[in-house]
Amino acid sequence: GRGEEKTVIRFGHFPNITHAQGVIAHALTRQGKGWFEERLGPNVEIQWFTYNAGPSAMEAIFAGSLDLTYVSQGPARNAHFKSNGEEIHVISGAANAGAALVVKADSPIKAPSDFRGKKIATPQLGNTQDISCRAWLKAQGFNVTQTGGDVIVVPTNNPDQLALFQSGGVNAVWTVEPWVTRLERDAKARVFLEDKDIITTWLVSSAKFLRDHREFAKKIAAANVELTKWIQEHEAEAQKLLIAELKEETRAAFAPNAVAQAWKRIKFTTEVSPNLIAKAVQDGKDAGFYKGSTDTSKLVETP
Amino acid sequence: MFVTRAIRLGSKATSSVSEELRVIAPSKLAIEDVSKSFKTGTGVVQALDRVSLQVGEGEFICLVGASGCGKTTMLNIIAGLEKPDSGTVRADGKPVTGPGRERLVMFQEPALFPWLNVFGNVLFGLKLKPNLSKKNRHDVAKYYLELVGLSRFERANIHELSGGMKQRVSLARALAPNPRVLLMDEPFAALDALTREQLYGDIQKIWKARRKTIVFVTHNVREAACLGDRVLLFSPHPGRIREEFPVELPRPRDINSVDLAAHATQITKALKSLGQAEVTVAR
Amino acid sequence: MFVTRAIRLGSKATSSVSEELRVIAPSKLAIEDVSKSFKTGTGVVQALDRVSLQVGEGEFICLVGASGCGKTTMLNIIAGLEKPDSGTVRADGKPVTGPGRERLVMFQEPALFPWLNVFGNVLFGLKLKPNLSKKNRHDVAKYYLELVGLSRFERANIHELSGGMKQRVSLARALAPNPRVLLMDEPFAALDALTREQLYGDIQKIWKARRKTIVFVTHNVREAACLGDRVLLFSPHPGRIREEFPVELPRPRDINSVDLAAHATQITKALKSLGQAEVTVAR
Amino acid sequence: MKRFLLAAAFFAVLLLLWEAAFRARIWSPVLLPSPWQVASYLKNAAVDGTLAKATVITMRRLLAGYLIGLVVGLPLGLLTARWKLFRDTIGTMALGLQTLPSVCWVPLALLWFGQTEAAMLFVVVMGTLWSVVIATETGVRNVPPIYRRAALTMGSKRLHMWFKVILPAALPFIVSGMKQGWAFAWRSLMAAEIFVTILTGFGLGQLLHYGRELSAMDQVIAIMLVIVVIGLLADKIFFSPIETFLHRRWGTSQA
Amino acid sequence: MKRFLLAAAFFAVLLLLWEAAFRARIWSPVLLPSPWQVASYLKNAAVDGTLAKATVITMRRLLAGYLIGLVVGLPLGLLTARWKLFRDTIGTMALGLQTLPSVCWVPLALLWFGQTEAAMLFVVVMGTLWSVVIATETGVRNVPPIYRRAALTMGSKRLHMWFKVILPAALPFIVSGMKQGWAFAWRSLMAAEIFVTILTGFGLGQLLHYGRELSAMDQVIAIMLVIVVIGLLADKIFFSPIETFLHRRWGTSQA
Ligand SMILES: Nc1ncnc2c1ncn2[C@@H]1O[C@H](COP(=O)(O)OP(=O)(O)OP(=O)(O)O)[C@@H](O)[C@H]1O
Ligand SMILES: Nc1ncnc2c1ncn2[C@@H]1O[C@H](COP(=O)(O)OP(=O)(O)OP(=O)(O)O)[C@@H](O)[C@H]1O
Ligand SMILES: [Mg+2]
Ligand SMILES: [Mg+2]
Repeated sequence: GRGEEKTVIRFGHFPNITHAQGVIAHALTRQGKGWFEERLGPNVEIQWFTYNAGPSAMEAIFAGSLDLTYVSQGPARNAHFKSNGEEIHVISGAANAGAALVVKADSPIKAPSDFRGKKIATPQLGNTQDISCRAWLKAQGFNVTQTGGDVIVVPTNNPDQLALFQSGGVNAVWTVEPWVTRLERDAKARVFLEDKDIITTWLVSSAKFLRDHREFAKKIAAANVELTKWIQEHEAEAQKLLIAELKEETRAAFAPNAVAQAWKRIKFTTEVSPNLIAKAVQDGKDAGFYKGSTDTSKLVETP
Repeated sequence: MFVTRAIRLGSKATSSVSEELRVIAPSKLAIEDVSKSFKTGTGVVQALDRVSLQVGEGEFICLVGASGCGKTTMLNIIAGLEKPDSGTVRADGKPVTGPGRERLVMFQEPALFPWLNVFGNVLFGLKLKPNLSKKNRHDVAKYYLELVGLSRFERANIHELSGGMKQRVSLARALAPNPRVLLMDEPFAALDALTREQLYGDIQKIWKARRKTIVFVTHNVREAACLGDRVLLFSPHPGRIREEFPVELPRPRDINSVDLAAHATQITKALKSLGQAEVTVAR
Repeated sequence: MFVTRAIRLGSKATSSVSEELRVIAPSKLAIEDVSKSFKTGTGVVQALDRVSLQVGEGEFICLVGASGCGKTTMLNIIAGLEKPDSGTVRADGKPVTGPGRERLVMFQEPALFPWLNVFGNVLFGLKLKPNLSKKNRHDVAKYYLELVGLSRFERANIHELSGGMKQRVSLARALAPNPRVLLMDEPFAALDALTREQLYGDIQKIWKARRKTIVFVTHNVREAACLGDRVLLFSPHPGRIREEFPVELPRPRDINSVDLAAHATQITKALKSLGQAEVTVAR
Repeated sequence: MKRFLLAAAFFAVLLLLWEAAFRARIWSPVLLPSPWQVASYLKNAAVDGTLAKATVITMRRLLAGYLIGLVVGLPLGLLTARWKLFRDTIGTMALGLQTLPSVCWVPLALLWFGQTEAAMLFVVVMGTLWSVVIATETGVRNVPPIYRRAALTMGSKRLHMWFKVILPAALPFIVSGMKQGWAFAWRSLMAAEIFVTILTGFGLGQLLHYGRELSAMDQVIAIMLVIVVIGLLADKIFFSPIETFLHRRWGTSQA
Repeated sequence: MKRFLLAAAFFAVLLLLWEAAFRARIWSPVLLPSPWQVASYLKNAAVDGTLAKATVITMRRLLAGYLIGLVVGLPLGLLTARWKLFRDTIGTMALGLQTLPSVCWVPLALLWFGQTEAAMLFVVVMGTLWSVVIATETGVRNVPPIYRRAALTMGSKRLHMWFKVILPAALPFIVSGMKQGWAFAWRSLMAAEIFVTILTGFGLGQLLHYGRELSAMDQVIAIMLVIVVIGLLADKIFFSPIETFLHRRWGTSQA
């Protein structure tokens, strides 16, 4: 047939180091050697969309204008719950860890108990790091409410954390890469605690795509596994591609050693651990963020 | 018609002919039993109280009366700009339902459009007449601007005109589209005697040549006597037509003629006797 | 003063006394060699050309002239609302640098404030006078509203008034603050004969009792002769004072008196001889 | 009465269309919940007090920010209209700054005020102020000069002139500008509530934002409705009476 | 000339204060870069074409959205001013919807238009339209009735009346509304560029957003400056001449 028989697959990701697979695959597509394209055959075209944040990508999936996307765990899970497990599924893992709690290098905070009466910034109320932070504080025996308690958790947008951290408006920050590295480099922060047992990014697909193009979905999940492996094996090359692509997408320069520094804290993996999902959901429930259904049985659907 | 007293002046012969004509010719405007009141913060103002008036085709009617007695309201109702509370207004036998080109009003304030220059203002009404070429329109506009002595100010903005000049532009704008019925509200109030006198002549010429029907409000009794076939006296609170003076002098009339002065004196006297009661109330 | 011809009327005796007075009393207003031109889209209009004029304390001056000859411009310059291109204006010997309460203008258009009602408008100027209690102010405002026959419309909004009523409110507003110098631009143009006549009397009374200095623009020559100590004739293009007529009739003057009519006829004649040239140019 | 019925019918039809769109399942029910779902969210939120609390908090911020915007903006607008120097400086700044999205002010607000209500107010004020300045300036510059002249010869000067003549004469413009300023204030506040997180209370902006974060469109649409209704109420309670008064005084709006 | 110098001096002082604040190191240089850093970002971005491309893309969207807003909003405003039925329905909707933040329109835009330029335009139009409608309505309702009456008796009707009388008479208001609409359009577009992801082009909104996300304050401030300058240019090129013309015709603004 003619060109119009090409299947267009719309793929999303954020211009962020924790979405390295997406960024790198996008870079390769841009170079004409698309990672997914090569594995899906000649009749497939991939369009890449870069989202500013999870909810935008989820809206796009609901609106039917996006098929697959790399996305942080929180928005994907929320979207899944909200659609009663009917519209969005995780088809593969992408990255774990990468989050940390940092304090000033010269901070008197040495032990968890020193956080009493202090202010900790998290990126956003109810997001992954916010929930982790609250769960951790509770585990340390603190009483934390949404607007106060023994330790005050102040949700603060990532870009604004730096200013507040520097000016002493907050004493500590619980956030995710690349901001952990930024805080270390620009605001003399020291990592107090690294949050390693946490899902950061995964690859989700719309239910419709899974239904209509099961074969493609399968190949994509497999390709993602391969890509992740390739990234693990070619760190330097991957980082170079990442930096170039991020520059292309955000018009901002990334320092290579900053990327390298952040990279170390992220664990690129395609495994999706049910335990981690259950833990995240339970923490969220404990912190009072989930009210409706939290059935995770259909969340992961490996094609 | 609500007339308490009618005084006839001028030669008997002319009088009976025009009397005849008026009976034969159908009324161009027929106002019957029209009342109009306004609600304001302070109370109700009865601007017109059961006013009736017939105006024949080609007649020139002048309305005279105290300030605030309802003359402008009367014109607005004839024009269809305002609805009477009761009574009917007919033009050419058909009830007036709204304003239109057939009955053009020249308002008491100049009401010129500030977004157009002088020429644009005069052209405005002309553009609404079909069957006029662009050149024709421009010629007509220029003609009337010359008539009112403002050719030099064709391109001026409205706010650059003096009070009298604004009124003259307004006059040109009203005359240019050549309406069948013209309702004029003190069109010469802001003009000096000399300009007025020229315009008396011009208006009479235009009126005669085009057989216009004109209802003309003025405070100048002499002016009324000079221009009108009939002069109607309004009295205020409530606004009513109280007297009617046919003026049967030959045309064109000279504002300074002695005959005319006699008429004017008559009318003024009537006006005063009417007004006296008013004044005692007002003060 | 740029005067080509001066005609003296009235009794010699009165004439010389007022002549004397005028020399002794310092000029309240001294306009010297004032010129003013406006640039418009079409070209330059010379509104005033080297006009000079002395107005004594307590004098009543009337300005008469064709439409667009610069009368309003003259008042504006005296008021300090506009700067002359050249020449000087002094009031009480001091150069006029801007407008102020001392020289109140009653504009040609009513210029009432639509955000105030009738009473509020009259009160406006009064509120700017210090040393007046609230009660005093209200009494004064009420007095002047009654003077112009509008007590009933105290609470009315401006847009609810007829043309003449607006002008009367404007008059009340101008009189109420009792300014030393009053510059009036056709204050009676929209009023009927009867109302005018009453106001002629009132204005003269107020003027005399308070020794006001009044510069008064009008198109009505009779009105000028009735009110003015002097009547000045303006001619247009460029605006100049061409003639001056002292009117030395005893006061209070009756607008209908024969003496006054004679003066008016004189002035009209002069106006016409002036205007004739104009007209041929204009048409 | 007929007017009311017609308008009610119009909005009823809109509601029916919405329900029909939902039933037809053209779009994902997550993105387009049914009116009933939205109503039930509203009911629950009303019952548990979330809505009332958020509305009160937001309204407090909104009114404070808006009033500051007016109180600072009106005089600035007057100055700008009056003196060339101000027009060239503040006026120019206003023209440039009014197009800046609210988020631009967030870093500055945090730097200066930290995570406080003041920071939020700052963002709202910056979002409102410039438009009020510009509207006031435009209004003043469109005042027919005759009013000023008349007042001048009656001895009105400086402050009296501004407050008794220029301002009232420019009121129709200024009220129109205030209405737009109100919309600017709302939109800025919504941005501020999202970007400036503070602990003193959850407003409608946060509810809207978290609704979106959680893909809870019923919540998003419910909050949108609340915002719309507040906008209408503000008009009915505040702007409409002023406008009616002005129209009655000026004799306009008989069209 | 003196005017220009004074204004220049004012802005120079602002610049010096900024430099002084930078030198004093009150705030981290990451948060408050020096004017030179911003200038150098601007230079680089200008040289490598980023800036020009982003500006062109943003301006195209802005103009398209703004024009659609005007073209749709003006007639709607006229209808609203003229007929009670429209006032009760569309007018009421406009009052309610104008306060909604742009982000509310994003899901709807995606639903209806997918991830296309049209979706972005939709968000911009929704952010602009209602304010234009309201400004037009206010303008029309404030037209002194005498103009309409005069035109009526000269036979002006319907469309002629609207286009030759009501619209020009309301122009001072409408232009003021258009200026505010322009600001709304900018702010909506900035939001739209962040929230609506499409393939075609990278605008100033994205530059601003990513600059902020990456704490590249030099980029953020540089883009803010570009937005401010574009705002000023738009005024100089488009609004100012119209206003000057109106003032000359109407004889206003001699204050
Ligand atoms: N729109 C209105 N609202 C309220 N009252 C009005 C309105 N128009 C006119 N009036 C009142 O109706 C009466 C008659 O007004 P009208 O304008 O007809 O008088 P007029 O005879 O034209 O007076 P003038 O010679 O002063 O122009 C006045 O008392 C006036 O106050
Ligand atoms: N602001 C202005 N801009 C341009 N030209 C003006 C302005 N004001 C007045 N003029 C011109 O100056 C001349 C004199 O105007 P002015 O208003 O003084 O006349 P006037 O004697 O008061 O006439 P009228 O009796 O008609 O009121 C006119 O030709 C007018 O066009
Ligand atoms: Mg009248
Ligand atoms: Mg004049």
